[in-house]
Amino acid sequence: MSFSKILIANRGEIALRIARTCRELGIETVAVYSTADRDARFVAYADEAVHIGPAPAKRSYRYPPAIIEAALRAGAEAIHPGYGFLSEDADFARICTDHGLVFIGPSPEVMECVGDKARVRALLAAAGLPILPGSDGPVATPAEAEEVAERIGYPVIVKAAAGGGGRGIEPAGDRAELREVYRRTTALARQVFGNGEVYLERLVQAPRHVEVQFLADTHGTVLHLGDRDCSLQRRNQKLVEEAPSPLLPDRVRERLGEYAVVGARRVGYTGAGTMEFLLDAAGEITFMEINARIQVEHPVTELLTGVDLVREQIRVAAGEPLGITQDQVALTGTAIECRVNAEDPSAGFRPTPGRLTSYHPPGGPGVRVDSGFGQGDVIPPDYDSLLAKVIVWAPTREQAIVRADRALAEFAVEGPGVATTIPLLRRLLAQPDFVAARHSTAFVDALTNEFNPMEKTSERPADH
Amino acid sequence: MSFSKILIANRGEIALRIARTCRELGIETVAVYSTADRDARFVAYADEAVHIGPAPAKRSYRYPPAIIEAALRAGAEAIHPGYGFLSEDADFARICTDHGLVFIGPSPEVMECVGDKARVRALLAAAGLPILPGSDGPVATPAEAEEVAERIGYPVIVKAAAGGGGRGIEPAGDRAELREVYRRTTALARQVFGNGEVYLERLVQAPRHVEVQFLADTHGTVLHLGDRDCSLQRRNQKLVEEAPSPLLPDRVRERLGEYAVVGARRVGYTGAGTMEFLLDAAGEITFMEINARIQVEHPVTELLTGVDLVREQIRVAAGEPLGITQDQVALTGTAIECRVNAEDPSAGFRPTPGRLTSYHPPGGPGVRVDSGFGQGDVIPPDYDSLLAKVIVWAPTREQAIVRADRALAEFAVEGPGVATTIPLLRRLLAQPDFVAARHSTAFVDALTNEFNPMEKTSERPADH
Amino acid sequence: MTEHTDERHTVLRLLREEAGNIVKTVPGPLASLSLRVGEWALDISWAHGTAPAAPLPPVMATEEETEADDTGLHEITAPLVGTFYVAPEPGAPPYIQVGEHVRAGQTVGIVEAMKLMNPVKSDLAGEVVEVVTGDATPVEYGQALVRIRAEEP
Amino acid sequence: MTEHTDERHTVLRLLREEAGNIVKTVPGPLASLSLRVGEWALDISWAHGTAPAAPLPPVMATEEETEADDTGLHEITAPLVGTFYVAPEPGAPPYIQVGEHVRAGQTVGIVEAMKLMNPVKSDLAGEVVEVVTGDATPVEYGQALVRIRAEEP
Repeated sequence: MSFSKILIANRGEIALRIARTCRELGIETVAVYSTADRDARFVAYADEAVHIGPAPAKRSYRYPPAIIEAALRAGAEAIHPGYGFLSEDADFARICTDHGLVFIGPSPEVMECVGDKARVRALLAAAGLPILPGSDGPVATPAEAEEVAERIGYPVIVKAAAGGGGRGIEPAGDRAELREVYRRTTALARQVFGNGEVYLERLVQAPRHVEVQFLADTHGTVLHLGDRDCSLQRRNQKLVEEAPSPLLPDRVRERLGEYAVVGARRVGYTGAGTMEFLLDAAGEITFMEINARIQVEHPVTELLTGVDLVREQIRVAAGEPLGITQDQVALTGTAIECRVNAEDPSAGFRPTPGRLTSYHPPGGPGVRVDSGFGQGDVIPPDYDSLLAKVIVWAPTREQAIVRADRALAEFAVEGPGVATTIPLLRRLLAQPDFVAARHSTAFVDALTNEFNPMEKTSERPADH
Repeated sequence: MSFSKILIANRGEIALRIARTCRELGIETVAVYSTADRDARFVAYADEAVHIGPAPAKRSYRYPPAIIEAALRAGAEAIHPGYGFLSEDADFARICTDHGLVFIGPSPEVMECVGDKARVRALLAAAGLPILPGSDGPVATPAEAEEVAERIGYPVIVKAAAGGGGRGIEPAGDRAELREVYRRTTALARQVFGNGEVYLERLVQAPRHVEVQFLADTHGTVLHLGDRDCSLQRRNQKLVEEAPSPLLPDRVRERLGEYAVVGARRVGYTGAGTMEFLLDAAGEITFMEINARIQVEHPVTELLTGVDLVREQIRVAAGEPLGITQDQVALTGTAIECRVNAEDPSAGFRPTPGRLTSYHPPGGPGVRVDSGFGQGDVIPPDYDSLLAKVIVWAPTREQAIVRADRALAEFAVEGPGVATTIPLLRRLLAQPDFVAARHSTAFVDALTNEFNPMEKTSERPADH
Repeated sequence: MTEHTDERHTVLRLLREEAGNIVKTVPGPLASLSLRVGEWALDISWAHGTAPAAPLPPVMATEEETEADDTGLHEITAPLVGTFYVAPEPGAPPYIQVGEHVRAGQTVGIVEAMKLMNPVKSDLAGEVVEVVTGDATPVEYGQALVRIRAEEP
Repeated sequence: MTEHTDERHTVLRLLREEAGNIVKTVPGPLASLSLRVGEWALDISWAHGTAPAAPLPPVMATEEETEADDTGLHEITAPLVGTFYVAPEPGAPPYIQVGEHVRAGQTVGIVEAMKLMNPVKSDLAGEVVEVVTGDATPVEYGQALVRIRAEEP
């Protein structure tokens, strides 16, 4: 069984990227759009499009009834949620099933399991994955939190069980601070995620963010597609991602792959997923969380492996076996993704929506561009500020870095009031610490003189 | 020794493509341009630019004094000729050397040798490469031509020894026709190539065009980078190229690679070159010629191998050893290049120069675009009509074909009076004979109702 | 680029039309006129310092006509994606009839989405001119359902 | 760069067309009209304070103005890339002097390229106004070398 029509419940570059694979698979696409995206390219690209609501996402892209109705009337058989919005909403996945629509992602049960960070942490610890010292599951009271903190030692980090994208996580240096942080995080978690549960872990100072891409089908095949390093972050928002993670010893790399497969099996995962790890200064790796969605940075894995991850997601959702085996997964060269956001780094990364009077993407050897925009398009102020992803491949990391810089230098984006992160990205690529791969997740914040890397920034959209 | 500044003696997409690699290598670039290309992107892209002459190529891009002067005053150490123009002009290469400039390509002697088709044919026959029955070297008189034709049997093909790009080659079915063809070809050869020598070969009906990319450095290393199939041609002008050549038995593929290495060594080749073969209906391969330049279709090899051919050309010219060894050359998946020309297939492929009011190149997984144009640019009427090369990669040929079609469908090019070959290319990709790889070099002409595939078309630029 | 040009066209047309309107509305013959919208400006001065109040050329007239279609008319649109029903249940009389008067807040139909019936209310008082969308028709967000002529206050 | 040129064309065309529209649209004979879009401006004033019925081609006018500074002046440019010399050899008197009269076909200098001396000849008769490029200076194709005021025929 395969699909003949898929509704894409997302917008911008990822909606377009999903539609591209659908077109190659001969599957019709249905776009859904808010009033703000009326003229967007992903809308024109789809075979059909349904206007589902006004600009605010909670009344359009995050509003299940509108999307389900659109899918039913268009006769779509499946819904691809992309990243963000409803992509990790188990209830939405259930609603899809209730209406005879295939949700392209893991089962609602698995989504709930991996969505509860405290629970999946305990589960995978039991499965033999290394985790940081911390609470066994959620901590119910400030007193319990302090108790745990005394046991594992300060500084600790308080995390919302239902949190994500770097939101609802905050460090605490001592008992007094912990009481305050516990209160704040619990409140935020209740407010933002509708679930106040938090858990504690020992804080790792300036870790590296390493993640493993994995695929699992409904026939028992689970395989990993290598690791990615996403340590170049600003306030937990990824700016640059690369694969493979530089300076990672082969034995560690292999171990990470095994952990991903073991973990995916343990939770009964199907589809494409990512397992996040922290790598501390001593080279110790610990499991962080599982992301049950296609990620913004998935193209670096695609360039390294030649595997179309969205294609495999769709195959798996259609009940087909994966198109590849583990020994067919070859990792060659280095791939780097640079996120070009319509933001002004010189003004606190304020989003700069507006019309693109000039847009000329880079090209030539080893360059891939994923974008939802073109010349004359308007970047609406209502959503995240991702303008384009410039992804490059080269035989070596050194060449990949110069190629990324070459591509960014070629990228011509202009518009009244529109600023981009291109200059910042080029500056980052030129940093000796990055070139030598000595950078940690604290690097960018230190560079941009923001000394609180763990600080949550409620004005920023959650990362994907 | 490496270069710090290179002059690029070409225009359009190849000038830009060469400049991209130079930028990645940290080498400064000098562009030269005619009045017609004053506002071209390759000019703006270079670190320096020199206005060398008026629109006509013979007074600008084909005019050695202007280019040498530009190189000397800019302090360039080397000249990259790209393809076409002066790229296969041994005299120009000599002039470069005389002025202390490194010509990025083989030595003048080698260029002269491979430029004389009759001579290199005899040379490589002696080296054990299979060639078609024909004359031993040039035929001096109509009588000698008829003598040879009687021996090898009709139909025969008459070729200008100094010919290239499908020009100065014409078939003859019988004695009477041969006399006429001999006269015509000799005259054309004298007029166009300044050398009236012609030679004879047996005509192969509807062959496939297969070529092998090879690299040779000045330290004795010679290696091949697999084959390309360029059988989709219109009147000897390539439209679509792919790698590897489909349906080629492995043993034949290996043999082709060996021939390329043997041949390159035999003529003392250095740099990047291509060896062309004909594959007849019976699967027999015969050597045709050596092209001593980077070719338009080189990106398909780059996508298949991950090797930057321009980078290697520059390394070799700088006296460095090749950056790779034969066993490091891995050929994965399938790559297809589609040449998007500003031509109107419905009007006899008349070039359609003009301003591009809209230009939005394709993107996403597995798509590379090499172009010298963008929105607002003007395609001048003075040169070949190549607008952009859309090159795709996919794990299988089947996927590569749908991806190429997907990419072409995304490619938005508009301008008053501007037509492109995009619709034709999509039609070709959909042909069952192409999908099944049953097509020969006669396929397109048959399709476009042109029943004389060998007919020379003097209004068309020579192919590269 | 094209959108950009369009934008310029619109602003320029605005200036032009406005100039025309001013000549029409401002009493007395004009000697000169100066219009400025941010970086956009139009300055005109008349020969013999006289601008006769003349009828506006067809170009603008047509534009006014096209807008004239729904002068005084108000559209009630679909609040969400779903199926539009004119009556509470099959066979029941429709919520409203053409020509009928509706109060602000009065239900004029329902849009059903995922088995949920969402009443569509008129946001002003007036007379029903047209029920644009038929019964049991799938509608998108913002799609016109009912046209109402607003009451003169 | 190219968009820039394109941009210029677009805006100028826009202004020209708009001027035409205004003349047709705004009632009464115009004495002058001034249109401004950011840094782009178009100013027209009519003789006898009367705008003709048909739209003017102001862009042409503007372009002529920009070229006006070298009205009557003719430029002799470099026929190829090379080095410009004002005299046949070092120390020798220059081919021409400012103020001097030259015949059509008279040599005014040489451009040396690859050791070849290419004489640069004046293509018309006139008076030498300026030798723009200094002796032994590298020149590009089309670069101005000498300015001549053409003789009145």
